[in-house]
Amino acid sequence: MIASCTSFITSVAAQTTAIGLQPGETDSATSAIVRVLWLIPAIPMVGAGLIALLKQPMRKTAAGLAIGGMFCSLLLAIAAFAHVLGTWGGGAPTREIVTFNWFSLGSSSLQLGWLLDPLAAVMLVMVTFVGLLIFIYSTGYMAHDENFTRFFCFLSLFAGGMLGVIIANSILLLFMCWEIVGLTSYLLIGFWYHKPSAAAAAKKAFLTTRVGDIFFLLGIVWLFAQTGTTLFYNNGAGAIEPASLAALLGQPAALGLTAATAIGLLIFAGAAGKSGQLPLHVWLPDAMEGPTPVSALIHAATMVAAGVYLVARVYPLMSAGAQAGGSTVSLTVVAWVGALTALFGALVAVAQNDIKRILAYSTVSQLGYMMVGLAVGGVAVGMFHLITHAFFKALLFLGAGSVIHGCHDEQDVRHMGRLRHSMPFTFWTYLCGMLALSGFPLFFSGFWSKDAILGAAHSWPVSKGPFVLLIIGALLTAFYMTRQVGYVFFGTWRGHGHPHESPAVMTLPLSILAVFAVALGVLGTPAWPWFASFLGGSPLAFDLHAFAEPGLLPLMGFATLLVLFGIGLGWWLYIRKPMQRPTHAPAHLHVSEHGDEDRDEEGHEYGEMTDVLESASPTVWGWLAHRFYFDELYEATVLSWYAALARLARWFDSHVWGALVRLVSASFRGLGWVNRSMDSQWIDGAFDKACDELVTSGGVLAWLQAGRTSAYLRAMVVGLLILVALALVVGTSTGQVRL
Amino acid sequence: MISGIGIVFLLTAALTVAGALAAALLRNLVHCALSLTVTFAGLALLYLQLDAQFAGFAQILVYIGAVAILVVFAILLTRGAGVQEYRSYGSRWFGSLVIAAAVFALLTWAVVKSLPAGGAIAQTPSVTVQSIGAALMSGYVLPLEIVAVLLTVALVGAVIVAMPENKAKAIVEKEGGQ
Amino acid sequence: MTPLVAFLIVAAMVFAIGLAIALTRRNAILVLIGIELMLNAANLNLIAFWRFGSKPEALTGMMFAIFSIAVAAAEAAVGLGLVIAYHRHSRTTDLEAMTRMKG
Amino acid sequence: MSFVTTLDQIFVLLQRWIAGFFPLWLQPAVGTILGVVAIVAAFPGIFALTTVLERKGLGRIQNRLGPNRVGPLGILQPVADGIKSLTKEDIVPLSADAVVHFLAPVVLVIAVFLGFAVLPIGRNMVLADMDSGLLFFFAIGASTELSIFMAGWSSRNKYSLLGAMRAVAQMISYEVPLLLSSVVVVMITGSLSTVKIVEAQSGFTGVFPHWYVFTPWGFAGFVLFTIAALAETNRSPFDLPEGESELVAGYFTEYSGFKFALFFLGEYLGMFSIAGFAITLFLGGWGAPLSVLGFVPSWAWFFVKLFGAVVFFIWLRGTLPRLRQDQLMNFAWKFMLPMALLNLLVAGAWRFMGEGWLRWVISSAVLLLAYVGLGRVLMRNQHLGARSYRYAE
Repeated sequence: MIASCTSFITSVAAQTTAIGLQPGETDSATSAIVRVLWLIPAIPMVGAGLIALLKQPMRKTAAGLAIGGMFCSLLLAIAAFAHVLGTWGGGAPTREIVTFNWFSLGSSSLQLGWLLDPLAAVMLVMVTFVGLLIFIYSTGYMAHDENFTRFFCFLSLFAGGMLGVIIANSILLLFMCWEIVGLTSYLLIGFWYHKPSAAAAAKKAFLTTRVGDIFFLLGIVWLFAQTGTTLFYNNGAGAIEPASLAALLGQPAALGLTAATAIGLLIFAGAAGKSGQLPLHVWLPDAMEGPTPVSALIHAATMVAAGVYLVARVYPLMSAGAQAGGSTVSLTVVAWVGALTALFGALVAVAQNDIKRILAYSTVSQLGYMMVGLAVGGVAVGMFHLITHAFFKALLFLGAGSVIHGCHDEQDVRHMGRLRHSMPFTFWTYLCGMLALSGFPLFFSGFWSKDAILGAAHSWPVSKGPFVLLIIGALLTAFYMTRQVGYVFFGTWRGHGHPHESPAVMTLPLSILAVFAVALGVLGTPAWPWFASFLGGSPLAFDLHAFAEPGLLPLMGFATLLVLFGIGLGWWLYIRKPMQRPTHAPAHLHVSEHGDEDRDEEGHEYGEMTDVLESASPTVWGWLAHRFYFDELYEATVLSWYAALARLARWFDSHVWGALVRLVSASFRGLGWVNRSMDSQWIDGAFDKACDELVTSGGVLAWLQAGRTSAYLRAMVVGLLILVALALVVGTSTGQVRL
Repeated sequence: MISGIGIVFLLTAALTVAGALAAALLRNLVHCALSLTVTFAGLALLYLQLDAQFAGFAQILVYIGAVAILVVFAILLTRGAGVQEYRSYGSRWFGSLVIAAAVFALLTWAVVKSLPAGGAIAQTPSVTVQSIGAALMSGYVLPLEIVAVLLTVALVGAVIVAMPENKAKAIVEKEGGQ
Repeated sequence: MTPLVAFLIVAAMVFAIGLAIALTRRNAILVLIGIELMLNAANLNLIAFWRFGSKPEALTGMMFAIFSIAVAAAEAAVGLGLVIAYHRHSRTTDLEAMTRMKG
Repeated sequence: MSFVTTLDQIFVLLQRWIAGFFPLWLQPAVGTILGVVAIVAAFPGIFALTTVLERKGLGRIQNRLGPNRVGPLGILQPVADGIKSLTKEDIVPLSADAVVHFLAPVVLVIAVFLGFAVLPIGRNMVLADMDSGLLFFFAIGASTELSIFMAGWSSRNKYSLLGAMRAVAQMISYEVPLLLSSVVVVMITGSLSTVKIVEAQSGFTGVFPHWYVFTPWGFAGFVLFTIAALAETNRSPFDLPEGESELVAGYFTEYSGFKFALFFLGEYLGMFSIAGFAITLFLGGWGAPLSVLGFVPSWAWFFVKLFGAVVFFIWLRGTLPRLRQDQLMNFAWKFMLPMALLNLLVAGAWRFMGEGWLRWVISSAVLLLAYVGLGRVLMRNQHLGARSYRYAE
């Protein structure tokens, strides 16, 4: 404790002597773009504030503000990106920071700040770009919602928070923006709060992420207590720079972990909560209750990536103390959790029927991939998959949205089909996304990013377990995506009315995203590892011999085979023979008379067509379809325990304390009686009266509880008096108090 | 034992204490409030003697100008103006007096024991209003903000509390409805 | 110049009287008055210590007093508001009668 | 020492000369006492003049002659009034709270007189140049409310009590904009000392003075300050507290004879002091209105301005009808307060926008827009026109 205090004080002193820069006057090293970097999150936030002031019917203004602000941020982000590109090639990642005093209490001052490095630059461009596209898409998708303006207000606020998370150079600032993001996610999931399911989902998301955030906060506080700074990088005085990392490694924490490991794990818990890792994934699928653009923006592209980004940001902390070729405890944990999540998500996704839920679970699984990539292959691997995934998953979600839009808000894949004719544009773009996600060889970004992860996992020294899990996950991914496409775009039309293609404002973003989903791959091929060397700041060279290195090509081939097998299996099961609407209608339903209006929200109207696998083995299917009964598990364990605890507390309160109170009151009543009998000799009406009051009030409750303020006051003062007198006397006698 | 007490000080101190005593002993509430203002004024004068001009005037402005008026209003609104407060010189009353006396004794004992009579006198500090303002805006800005928030909250809260229930409820519901 | 002790003793007197008011009087408003008096005594102490302190230019005590004046104002406002509300609710400002929290 | 400066400093020299007769250690005290005597002598004199001026002026406005019997043109009317009020019987109601009833006017007059201590009447002519003089003035002004309450409450008369309540409520409400509108000046000057404030306005560009009233925020502040001052002094149109038609004479209904005269005096002195502060804050204090008029002694300028202000007040009284209580409060809280706050912002912006015409345009535009907007909002459902009586029909 003392040590931490002293280290805190010294580091604070160091900070105050170090650059305490106002944003205005930074040192010459930081360039103009870095100094105005704060504008990138500020603009959308201000936009959100302005939109909040607008009236409901002012839709155009709202959309204009949101998109305009996002566009400005995009331009700034591109400028920042270009700036980083310009400084590339030093052999190490260039990092420019701006630090300013938030406030100072006495001598100590709390410093916040932002930074620009390749990692942040890439994320900035990705988030602003995808965000912009999704904003544009939303204008079409939400066109008929009467809370249009509110929607865009929340979206802008979210974008601001997310960008803040990206550029934050202080873990505290990051946490603030993190919470803004969480809040907006809550607001947007519950955007249609009149739907009870949506409201419940919003609550669930908020609370589940809270669980992670508490650990995160603990980590922050611990880190601050240990290093005395919340800044990541601060010219050597930062929290995750070698100096303080060494100190952290020196600090032993509980059960043989170093402080670094413990803090890393705490922070990872926060990340896991935000980006739906096992066991905190439960909120993510339910979050699909929100409007589809929200699912695309928040729960596929950006917010869930925030957790991954956080891990990448504190990577030095995570990997602190790793020997060459070795791993650290925290990284191992990350790897295993990620791998399990990846497999879990893929398994569950197989058995879902809601088009968005399938994508949601695929997101969960992909996030697992990213975590594994970070843990086993370093920042570049994980981040690369994050970027590519952001694009093609956004594409998939927007495509799904377009499908839902086209099928009159039908979300159940069993009630779709043959859409490739009615919505060809959506079909082709969706196909791009699907192939990218399932990692179709060579031409799709997903292939390269996922292959990098697999390769890294394969050569991971600690264990081959994650690799195996990921391999199975990859197979399943290809399979369930094919299954979904088969359900949605092939077979026969099993839905209502006539599906129609979506307006251009929705399809345009789709095409753009599709292009990126395909093209981004070239940035991360082993032969030309642009992304990795950009993040690493190392010079870039093109050589095909990279393929020749042992074990790479076989692995690629293996992965390719897996993918092809998965796709083939899916094709065999779901596309080969077109699926028909089941002819047998259950007794309680009559096909002909039922219109749209009287179907329950699941959309059951026909006898549910049983999935091929379901008929194959119902039990397994049941497990998958019920997501391994995770929700039920929590229902049975955490919640019920909590309720039991509450009941126990209530019982204790009413019986034990109540009994005590009654006891006291009885004793005081006796006392009062004694008093009275004594007073009856003396003629002291006031005292008598006091005793009367005492008795009566004692009858109601304990005399202490009589609620006579003056009595309380008197008792308080007497107690205080005695204490102070004691303190003075004892203190003076022992010389601790010098009077 | 204590040397060098100015006559002005004695007068103001007497005024202050007398006012306080009157507030304690008078039976008419309004008289109590008025004598309280005398105490406040006396304290302000003491501040002035301590070269704390700003604090002194702030004291007058806040206490005499606002708090005293508020108290008087409260007395009138609670029909307390004319009534002679019932008082029983009962055991509790004496007990309270004893307690207060004990507190006073303790404090005085500590003071007299701890401080050398006729303490070292610092030269008149050169504290201008500018310096106070600068301090408020630089070193003490966070407390200032917090106090500002506190005052706002207290203002709104007092209004809501003192408002007739149904009205307050209506307003709260209207706000909550948004 | 009057020594510090004198100021402190005056402050002690005011504090004790305020305490006596808060303890003996039964009218809630008067109790509030007593509390105000105690606060004022504390302020007097603060300013006296500031004046006689080693370096008055630091303004610490003065600031403390000013802030506590502000807080006292807020406290008075809320307290009196409560008294008025309670009086409206149950026609009394007698602390002895204010024994129920239930409305 | 030139003649002009001598004339300008005549009173200061006089004070020094008289004080010169006393031993050195007494001189400061004597100087102060002389200043006090001067003030106590001068302003009641002005008060006497003002009463006759007001009565005659109001008479003219109301198309009658006003006092014209005592002395030539009724000039000696105040003397007669004084004698009358001194010789009249001093009635104290039986049930009244005698002590408080007596203290009230005394406290009022003392408080009001204290206010003049920090008023710079001329160059080097201020009784106490305090570092926080403005704050002092407002603190004193705050304590006059108490005396009014004492008067109203102690008379045990419902009219008095109502009047006092009205007065206190009104004074508290208008004290806020009064303070805020003068804070603007403090912000720009960077000092609470009245002398410094006047000196800050003593410059000239060309022949025109640097009075604060000639800046956008200054003008707004001046208007706000004047309105609030009218309300603070319970002058018409804010004279509800003593609205004869409603509550006889408000809080001094039960006062007669000398005490009544004291209240009367206190009211007018309050008006003088607050007008003096309006002059000090916005109208350049004792500064000459044109640089070429610099030869006129400073105190003369001050009194000329004061006279102008008083005439203005009288004119208003003769012209404007009385407000209703709700109108009064709405005006204070919904118009004056926001405008004053906005004015603070504008002044701050002005301080940091640097020289140039731009800041003039911006600040004027902001204030004008706010004025129009607030006015419209307040007037939205105020159907002006023939007044409708809810109960008496």
